[in-house]
Amino acid sequence: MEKRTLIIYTVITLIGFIFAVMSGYSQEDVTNVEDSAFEKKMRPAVPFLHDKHNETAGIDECNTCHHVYEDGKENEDDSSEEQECSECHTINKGDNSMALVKIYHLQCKGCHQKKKAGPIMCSECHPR
Amino acid sequence: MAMHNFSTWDWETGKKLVVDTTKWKDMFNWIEEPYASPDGERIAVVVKTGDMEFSVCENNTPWQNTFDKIWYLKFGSDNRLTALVSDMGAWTVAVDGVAWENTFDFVWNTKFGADGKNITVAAQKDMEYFAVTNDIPWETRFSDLSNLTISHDGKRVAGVVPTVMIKQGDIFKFQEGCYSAVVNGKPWDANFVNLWGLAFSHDSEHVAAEVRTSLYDYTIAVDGVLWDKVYSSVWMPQFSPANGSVTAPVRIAGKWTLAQDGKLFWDRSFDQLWHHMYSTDGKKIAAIVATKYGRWTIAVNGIPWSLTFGDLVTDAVFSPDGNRIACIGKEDGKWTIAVDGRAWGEKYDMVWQPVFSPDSRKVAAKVERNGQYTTVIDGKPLKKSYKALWNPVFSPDSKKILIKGIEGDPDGGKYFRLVLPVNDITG
Amino acid sequence: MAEPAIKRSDESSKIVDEGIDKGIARLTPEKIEQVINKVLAAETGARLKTYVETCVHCGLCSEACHYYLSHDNDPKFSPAGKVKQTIWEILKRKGKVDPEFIRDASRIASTECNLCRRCAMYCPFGIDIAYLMSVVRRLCHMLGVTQLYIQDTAHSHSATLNQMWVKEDEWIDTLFWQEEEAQDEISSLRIPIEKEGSEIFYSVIAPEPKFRAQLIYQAAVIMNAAGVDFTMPATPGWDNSDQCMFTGDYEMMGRLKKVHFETAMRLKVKRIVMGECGHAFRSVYDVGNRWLAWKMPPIPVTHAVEFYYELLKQGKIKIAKKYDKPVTFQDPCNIIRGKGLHEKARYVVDALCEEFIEMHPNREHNYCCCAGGGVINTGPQYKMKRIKGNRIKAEQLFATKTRGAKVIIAPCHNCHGGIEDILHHYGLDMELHFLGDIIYKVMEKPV
Amino acid sequence: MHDIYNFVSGPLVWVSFVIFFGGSLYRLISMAVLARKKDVFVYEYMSLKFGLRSILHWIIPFGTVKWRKNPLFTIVTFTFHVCIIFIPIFLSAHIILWKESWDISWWYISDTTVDILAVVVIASCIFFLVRRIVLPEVKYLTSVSDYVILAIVAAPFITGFWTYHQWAGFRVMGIIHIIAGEIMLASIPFTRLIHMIFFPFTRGYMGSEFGAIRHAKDW
Repeated sequence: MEKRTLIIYTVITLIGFIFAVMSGYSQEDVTNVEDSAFEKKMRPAVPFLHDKHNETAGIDECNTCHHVYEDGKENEDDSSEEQECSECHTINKGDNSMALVKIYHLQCKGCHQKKKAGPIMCSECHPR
Repeated sequence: MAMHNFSTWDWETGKKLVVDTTKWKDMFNWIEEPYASPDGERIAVVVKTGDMEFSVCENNTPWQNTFDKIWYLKFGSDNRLTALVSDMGAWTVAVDGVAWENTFDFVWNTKFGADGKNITVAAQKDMEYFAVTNDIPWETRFSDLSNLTISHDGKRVAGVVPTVMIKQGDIFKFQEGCYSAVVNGKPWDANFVNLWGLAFSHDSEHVAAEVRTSLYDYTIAVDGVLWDKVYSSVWMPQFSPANGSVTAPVRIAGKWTLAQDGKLFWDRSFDQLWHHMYSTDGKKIAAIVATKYGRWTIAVNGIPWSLTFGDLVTDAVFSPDGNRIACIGKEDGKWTIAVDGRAWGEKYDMVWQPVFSPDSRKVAAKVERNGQYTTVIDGKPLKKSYKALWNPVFSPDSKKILIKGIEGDPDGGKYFRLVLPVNDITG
Repeated sequence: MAEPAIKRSDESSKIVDEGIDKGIARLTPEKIEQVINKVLAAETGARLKTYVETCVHCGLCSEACHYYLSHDNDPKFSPAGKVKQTIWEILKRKGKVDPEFIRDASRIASTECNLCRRCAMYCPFGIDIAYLMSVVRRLCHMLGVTQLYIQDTAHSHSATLNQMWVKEDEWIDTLFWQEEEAQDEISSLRIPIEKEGSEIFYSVIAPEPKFRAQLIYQAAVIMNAAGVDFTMPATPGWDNSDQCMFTGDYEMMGRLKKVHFETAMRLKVKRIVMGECGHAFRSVYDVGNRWLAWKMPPIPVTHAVEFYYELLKQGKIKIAKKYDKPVTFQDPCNIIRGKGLHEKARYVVDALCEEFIEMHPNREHNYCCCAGGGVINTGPQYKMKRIKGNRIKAEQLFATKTRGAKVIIAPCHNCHGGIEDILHHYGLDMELHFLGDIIYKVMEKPV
Repeated sequence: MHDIYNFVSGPLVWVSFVIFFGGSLYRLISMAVLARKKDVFVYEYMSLKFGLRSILHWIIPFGTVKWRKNPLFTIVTFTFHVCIIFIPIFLSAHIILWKESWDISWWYISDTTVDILAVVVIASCIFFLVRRIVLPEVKYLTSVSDYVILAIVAAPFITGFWTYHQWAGFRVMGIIHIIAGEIMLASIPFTRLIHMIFFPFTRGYMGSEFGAIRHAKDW
């Protein structure tokens, strides 16, 4: 690699870093809604500031979102934050990934709709 | 109807050889198509007897007179034979070989009264047009004559003539009405844009016609007097034999129905309605109708048969007692006869107008299949077929039928007159 | 943005036509509105509506039209352009148009469209622009606005049941005359008149006895040589032509077709064979019969081209020596787009002629002669209009001539009229013949 | 925003589908009834075989003389028409909405492909627009309504493209996109966009007359 190229890469990385820091997001809080079941992403993953979101939405209990259902009934004493959604919401073979997309959408968008708060349109969550 | 008296014909059962037409070939080198007389006793044909010299050979004998042109052989119902003949360019009518005294520049369209006594032709002389009945020309002449029509008794003759001179291309004058009907040489007082189908009343006194009074208004005129209604089109009118009223198919809002004296007569309309006809007593009217687009049948007093044909229906005829109707129907290119709403099972390449027996119980028709002709009675065919055949005639007692035909092989070319008991055929 | 629909054309005012001028003079806006709305309500329906609403104004039909191509792609002459200037506007204004509008509409529908139906093959939706133009003609007829010459033929049709004021005796006399003439050549020749039960009723258009009697002569020679059992009637009904179909006088059109077919029924023939005429075929095959509720012709109709094909294929006519000049073939709209006779026509041409050179485009895509659809019948005033309106035909013929063709065969009377004028005006030195002319020339004749 | 979004993506969708399907059905049935009454020929001469034969030739690119004579137009119009039908149906973003609401879904095209196709559609619309302005024979036939119709068709694609790329004001544009789609759908039965519904019938009828009666090709 040529020197000049190296310099340019370094500068770009630095600027990017500074920008990230200045944006006010704490490093460890910046996360995306990910699920290993999404082999190929149709849209970019949804950036999700976990703590900030819960703070704004006033969510205290983990299982408000990370729910656990047993025999079709919600177990209100348990929560599932260690699991990926797709572990329970299994996708049948042959089904397209819309089924999994749907449960994610219902989880986020559904709640936003209910509370009349938060993003509900495609590009509000899936950034370019 | 005052028909000729056919009870005087030979109704003896049997087969009679009238003439071996193959002999004609030895006699003449020009032989046209033959015509048989109604009683079947004679068969006539135009032949060439010399260079530009024609005659008519009846049975085995040519007429004594020859002409430089002969055409339109026609037998009257009284079995007299007429022909239109020209001698040195002068045209006239020859009846049984004898030419009328008057000659013309042209004659055509021979017509007979029902009894055959009165013979009328259209004639032109010095570019003037008129009719001639029994060698007596009309005194009045016209610049044209069409739609020659004669009354049942043959005594009165009507036609359509121009009554106002118009230059070709004067479309506006034409639209003012330059035509009228003429009866025995006397035109109606009124002029019309057009006139077509003329009909005489049964007493021969009155004439009705389809007329167009502008480019758009069609109606019926009776003795020159218009119905007070106009239609977008009309077809030929008919007089009722019962009360002298006039009926005609009329087109209203794209559909056809029957009107009487300018008022609606049938309460339903059809995609087409034409050739209506009365039973002898005038109580029934039948017409050829299309009940829907492309489906043809007969309607009696406005009620159509359930049987319909796709190609056409034609040549409808009432039985003498007025209770039955027969017609020709064609479906998918094949022809048949239908009687009272039921079709004969067999189909043919061609059929001729069916004939009822005088007692109205039987129907016979000439039919063609593979170039051979035969007669079918009530759906049952004669065993023999012919290479030429004429319409059958029932005997006055309806028990026998007269067949006139030229046989093919093995008797090739022999013209026979056959009288058969009807039961022999119908079983 | 949008072009005004009505541009007063000075073209129509240049042509003096008494039929139009007097017709227009008798109109009032009230009468126009009343007649138009009455006719549209009574006689038009789903087709008119669907066609007008489906047209997406794409202009793809333009290059189908010989008028458009011949007028340097002037959009006023495009098929949809003509619809825009007439029926769209009439519908948009609900019939509230003035007499001058009707003058233009009549000019467009009757002298700038041959109803050739080529555009139906260029419109992706298959919109029947010929039908729309026919509706305009029908409206003009109902308003009493028709070109004098064609109206006169319509009157002739009504008075004599033929197109040319031929009287009953004149018709028969012509047959006698042609028979006599032909007997000088073939002594046994006969034109059988009123021969009931014949196989074939040979029907012609009135211009044949009037102006082109030799065609009857030739047909008689062909019929006799082929041993065909035919007849011709001595009554009205012998004429198969129908200008009333083109003026929009449908009631009269129906009457003419009724007489024609009933003559065939009366003569007990198996079928009608007709001479080399296009428009008459259209009128007996799928227009006139329909008005009468006959779904198909009640007695089958065979066009001359198809008939010649049969005679040659069955060996009923033998060719003595093939025609040696290189020929090309004009596909007439009404029997090609109207009956698909193009391959049979080529079979006939190949059987008769040494060398055949196609013109391009051809078959269904051939350009109209610009005389058909009643246009030539509108009269001599419109002759230059026809000639200028078909420069493309002259170019097409010229290109064919360059490739060697010396003779044009056109089995249609209108094609003859139109092409004759074009050949003359554009100085194309080519011969023009009917198929019958060629057959007559090259066939083996009896003595 | 929630209320507006919910309104345009809820009741308005229903309304537009009802107008589209109901309207199209109404137009078809009323035309069929009118034809039965006034244009009996359409029924009498319609032939399934020849109707389909003609339709087939016309829906295949370069299947007709006309298509072959105007290759550019043919390519554009076919791509355009295929795209405007396929994109809305096989776009994943649309399908997920179906999935969420009705739990139904089907095969979809990748967003990248759609992105390209949307550009094609928009370019086609520009092509049609330019054609209307530049070509005299098209300009002559063009009225204001033709531009409006073109705009109606182009709008959902432009707005969709905009929203997808999240350009300025994409939230509002998203709403507009939904409304634009609904307008397009709803206007099909009542504008010349009805050609989509009537095409099989007009072409089929002409194909039948040409094929079954006149024994000729109409392409």
